[in-house]
Amino acid sequence: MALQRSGPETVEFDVHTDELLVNMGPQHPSTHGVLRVVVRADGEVVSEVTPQIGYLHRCAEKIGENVTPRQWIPYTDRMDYLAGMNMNLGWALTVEKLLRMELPERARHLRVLIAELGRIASHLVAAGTYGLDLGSFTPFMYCFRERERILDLFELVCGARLTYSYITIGGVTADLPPGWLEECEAFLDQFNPVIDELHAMLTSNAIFIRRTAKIGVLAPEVAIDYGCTGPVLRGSGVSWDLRRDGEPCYTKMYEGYRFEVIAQVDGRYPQDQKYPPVPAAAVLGDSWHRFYVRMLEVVQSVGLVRQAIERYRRSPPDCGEPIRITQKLPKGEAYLETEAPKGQMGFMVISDGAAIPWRARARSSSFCNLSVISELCRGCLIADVPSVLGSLDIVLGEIDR
Amino acid sequence: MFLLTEPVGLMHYLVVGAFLFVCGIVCMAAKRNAIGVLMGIELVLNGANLNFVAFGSWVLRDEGTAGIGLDGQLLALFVIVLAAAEAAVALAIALNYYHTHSTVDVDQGDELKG
Amino acid sequence: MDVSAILQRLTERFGPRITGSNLEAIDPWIEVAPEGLPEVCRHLRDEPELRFNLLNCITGVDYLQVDPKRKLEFEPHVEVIYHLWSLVHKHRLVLKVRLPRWKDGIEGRLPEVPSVTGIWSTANWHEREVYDLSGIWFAGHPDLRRILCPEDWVGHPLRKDYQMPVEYHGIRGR
Amino acid sequence: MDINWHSFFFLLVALLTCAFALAVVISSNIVRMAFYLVLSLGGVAGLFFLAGADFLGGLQLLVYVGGTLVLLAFGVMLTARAPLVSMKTAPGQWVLAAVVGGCLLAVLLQVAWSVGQWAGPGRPGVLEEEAKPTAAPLGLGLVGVRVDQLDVDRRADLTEKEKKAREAGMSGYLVAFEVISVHLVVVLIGAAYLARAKRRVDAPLARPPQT
Amino acid sequence: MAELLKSFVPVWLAYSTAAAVNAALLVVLALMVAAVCNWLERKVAGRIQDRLGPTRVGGRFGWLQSVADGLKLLAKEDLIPQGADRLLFRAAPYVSFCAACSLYLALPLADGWVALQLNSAVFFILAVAGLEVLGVILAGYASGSKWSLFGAMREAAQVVSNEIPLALCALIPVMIAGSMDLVEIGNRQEGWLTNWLVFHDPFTFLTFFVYLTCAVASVNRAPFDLAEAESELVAGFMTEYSGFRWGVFFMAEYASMFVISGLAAILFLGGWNGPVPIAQWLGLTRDVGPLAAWLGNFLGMCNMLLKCSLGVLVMMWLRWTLPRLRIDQVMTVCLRYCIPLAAVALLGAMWWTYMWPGGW
Repeated sequence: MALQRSGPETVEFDVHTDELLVNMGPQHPSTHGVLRVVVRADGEVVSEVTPQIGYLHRCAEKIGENVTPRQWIPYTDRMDYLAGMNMNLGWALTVEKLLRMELPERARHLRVLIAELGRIASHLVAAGTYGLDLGSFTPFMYCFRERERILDLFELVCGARLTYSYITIGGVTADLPPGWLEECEAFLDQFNPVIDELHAMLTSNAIFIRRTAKIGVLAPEVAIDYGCTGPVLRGSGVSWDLRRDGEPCYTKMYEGYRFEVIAQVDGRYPQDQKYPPVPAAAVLGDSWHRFYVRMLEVVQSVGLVRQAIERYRRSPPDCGEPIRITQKLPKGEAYLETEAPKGQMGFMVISDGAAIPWRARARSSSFCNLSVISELCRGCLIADVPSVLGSLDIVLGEIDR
Repeated sequence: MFLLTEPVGLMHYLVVGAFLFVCGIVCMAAKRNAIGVLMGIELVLNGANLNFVAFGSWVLRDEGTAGIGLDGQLLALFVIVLAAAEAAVALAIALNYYHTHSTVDVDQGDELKG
Repeated sequence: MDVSAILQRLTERFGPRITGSNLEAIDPWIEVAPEGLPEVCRHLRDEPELRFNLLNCITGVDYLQVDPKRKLEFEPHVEVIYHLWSLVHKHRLVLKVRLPRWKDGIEGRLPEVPSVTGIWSTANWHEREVYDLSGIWFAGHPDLRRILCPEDWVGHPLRKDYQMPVEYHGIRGR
Repeated sequence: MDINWHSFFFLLVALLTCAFALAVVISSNIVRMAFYLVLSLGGVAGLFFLAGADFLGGLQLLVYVGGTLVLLAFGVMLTARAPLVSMKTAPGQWVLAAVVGGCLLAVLLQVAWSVGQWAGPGRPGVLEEEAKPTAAPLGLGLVGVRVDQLDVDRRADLTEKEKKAREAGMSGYLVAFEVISVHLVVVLIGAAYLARAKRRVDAPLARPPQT
Repeated sequence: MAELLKSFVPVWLAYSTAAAVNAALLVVLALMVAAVCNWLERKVAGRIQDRLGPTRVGGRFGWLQSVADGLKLLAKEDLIPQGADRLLFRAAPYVSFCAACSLYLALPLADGWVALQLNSAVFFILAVAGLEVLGVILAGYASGSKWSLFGAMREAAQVVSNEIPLALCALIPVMIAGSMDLVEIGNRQEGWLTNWLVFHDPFTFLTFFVYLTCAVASVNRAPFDLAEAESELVAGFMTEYSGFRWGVFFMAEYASMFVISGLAAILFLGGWNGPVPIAQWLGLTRDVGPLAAWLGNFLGMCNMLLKCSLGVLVMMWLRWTLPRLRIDQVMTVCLRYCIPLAAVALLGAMWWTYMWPGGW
């Protein structure tokens, strides 16, 4: 029976072999956490992929209705545990939007500095684990060596390496320790050669290109339709970045910073002259492009951190003072989306005048990015499923909340 | 004629060859699984091969008596190569039989029955 | 194009089905009647000047005052909030749908809203989550089943009057 | 009473081969049959080595056990769904097969014993003698030059008819060799056509949303 | 050995113990190779990944690491899954290990230093290397889990289809040297570097690299290690194995990796003849005397071991830098690139030896 499908090319199944239901179960080396992907495969060819989530659901939103906003900050850390700082930033900005608070200039620059460092750390994990999914172990080691250095810097700032709860409503828990900025600059100076190593090892590696080019191709309209955001959306050529196009109270943080949105607009990436060119086999919107967008964003974040350090030094010493834990919230609603490393992370707080919010809602970027996988993996091979899953860069803590 | 002390003669090889041959026949006759029948054929072919090599072997006979010399091994070589080809075609047929009847049981292939 | 202009266009076109709005709130929102939701959403997405092609998030909020000490500002009801963005015109909109807590007053029957999966595919998972946690039935959803809680979970956790089950498969709840 | 090592190893390997051949017949689980068949044919390869045919032993291992039986293992894997793995044959058929097999075996053994020439013991000091390499003569035999039969030609008492037959047979197995290669190509194509697997065309792009 | 024992032990016991000891020596050689390779792999991986590798176990360089691994594997409980076919599940690793170990039967380490000087040694090694696949297929099928079935199917398809180009590439040095006996091929490449078959003519140079690719694929290493692709198939056909049985599979893999690179060393890189004929200069050749011949052979063995470990190092280096290929890409590499290249090289080498028989 010939399996007809919408595309002009048909896949001709002459030999009827019975379908195999394979569980890339919650416990699997390449599902980036507790995700069960039920793969209906016919031999090696995958006919249907359905992700099952909910294994890491800790009802953070129900708890949000029983604790004050500052007490909920540690819960936002555990959502996208690879970029805890960006999650805190999102929730803090949302509540500040409700309180209509204005932050001093130094606090703003400090937050940009910390958020961009968090983005670098998260993209390093994404690049490293993507190399692992395709079988090369060494890039993973290089990426994690660099990530360790960033975690050391964060440890100096707030004492924790993964669950920081550093950025709170009204500013940050404590200002930067003395000598921290010099150490941060030392890290940034030795960082760029590592990126070139990664490019040599992965981006322009013939086998890597053959394993990622033209696999999991996501058309821009389908990406928007499924609500994909962040590198997944920009990988499909849609030039949309909240740091430039977001809401005023978020884009105010990035005022005066020079950066471009990394997306292939009419065949060209903004600063692709220094980096390996796009290979011929790569089609816009495939796994390779998503990976390439993340690699360029890391370099851009390094630039942003340098600008933030220099502005932080020039700004007056006051870096904002966190609100009291039991401060009453004004009646009303506020919803704000910020550009987290994995995509747009939205937070919503509804309060009826009490100190404890009536409803705290978190909209996760990986939640939508993951929902597109059943669309991408139809008709690919078993070995491509981890390749596509790795390129979407999902974190289950964020999806299940 | 206790074998351990005497050098191996042609007759011993023929006994083993015959035993393999018979095992093959019984396997083909008794097995209900199509692939089982194929295995029977392999055994039969190997029994025949053994006899070819035995007759052609310079080890198994003292000088005088005539033997088929290297021809035995050449024929065995041809048998092995052809057995590979035959197994390929037989397996293809078995697979198609499996796909049409969704079973490998030879007894159920009786469409032509009156 | 700010929310008041959009509100004016919508009331002109849909009249009675736009049942209210609040432009002074931090995020100004427009309230839509449940039955008119699909047409409004399709219009919002396809209209060249509006082009709301990104549905950010669907949230279910349960307004029921369970704390006896606090006084009652609002009569108990359930709200579904849609956040829409347009990548083309870079403007934002919040839609609200107001529903009774239980369908025509009978305890246990979930309030109904027509599903928008046909318009934005991202609604598929969001609506399943709102159904799973807040207990709102989305009519016309391709396969509406629980997404975060286990299939055989009883009750909808984010409802204000939700009681944790005493035990679940031998695990003590309370 | 010194043991003749050659016959000791022959006995060991022969017993192994026959035991596993019998196991193939007896066991009902198709996967176990495949495993026993592998061991049995490995034993046959050992017998070839012992009979002085070392090239043929290697060939048996490479082509037969390494190729054909892997093919058979594939066949087993593709078709062995749960109920079909072990199919019992009716006891009646077993008895019938055993009787037929027994008579055939008796006839063959009787023939093996009866012919005087075959019954004699083999070459006594086979161990000490230098093993004659068989790869080169076999190869040349295939191409047509019968290196191993040069001394036969020089024998004086050849009759005229025999001499003419030898000239005719000089081409050795060259013709058979060519026929077999063509035959193999034909079989290859036939088998591939019969069991035509599915062809996968490039996965189509993700479909646009239903607007 | 047998004559020595014959004096004070009945004859048949003498011969059987001699045979047993020789067999044991062979297996010990295979195990030693597996142990050293295991330690080497960890050290090389460490160096490539900018870290130290094992340093604590047994002295500064952690050279007792493989012993520690062995003990750990022995201590681990090797369970048999409920759905598995018990007999085949137990037998599979040993089929694979015996095939890998019997490869050492025909591999010469120096001129004449070989367990069994087979006339068709190359043919024997290729044949037995093909048998390892059966162990893997049995393991994959007997474990009863879907992942191992995938792994076994992939491995079987890959290794069986890689035997063709491997045999074609091994055919060319055999054709040039005129014999399948490895000792003869090795001796033919005596003297300077230029006598090595790899520099014999441009076609053999090409064949060497095609051979390396197919060897890496047939031994299931580096970019072609589909069978136990941990990121897709959890652990391929070894998913259900743990403890000692898992160790046996790994020993089989390392042992066959060493032999395949040994074969490459002898066929193309002159086996036990060093780039510069030091043995001839120092007069350590056979005709000088038994001790000199022994020393010459010892030098030769060191050369051979160096080249084999060089081959093993290249395979490890590939493994820790390159990502993994997909199964259909591996098959295209083998069927669409390796076989035509090997065929062209065979024709070229034939034409070359016909035009200049004595070598250019």
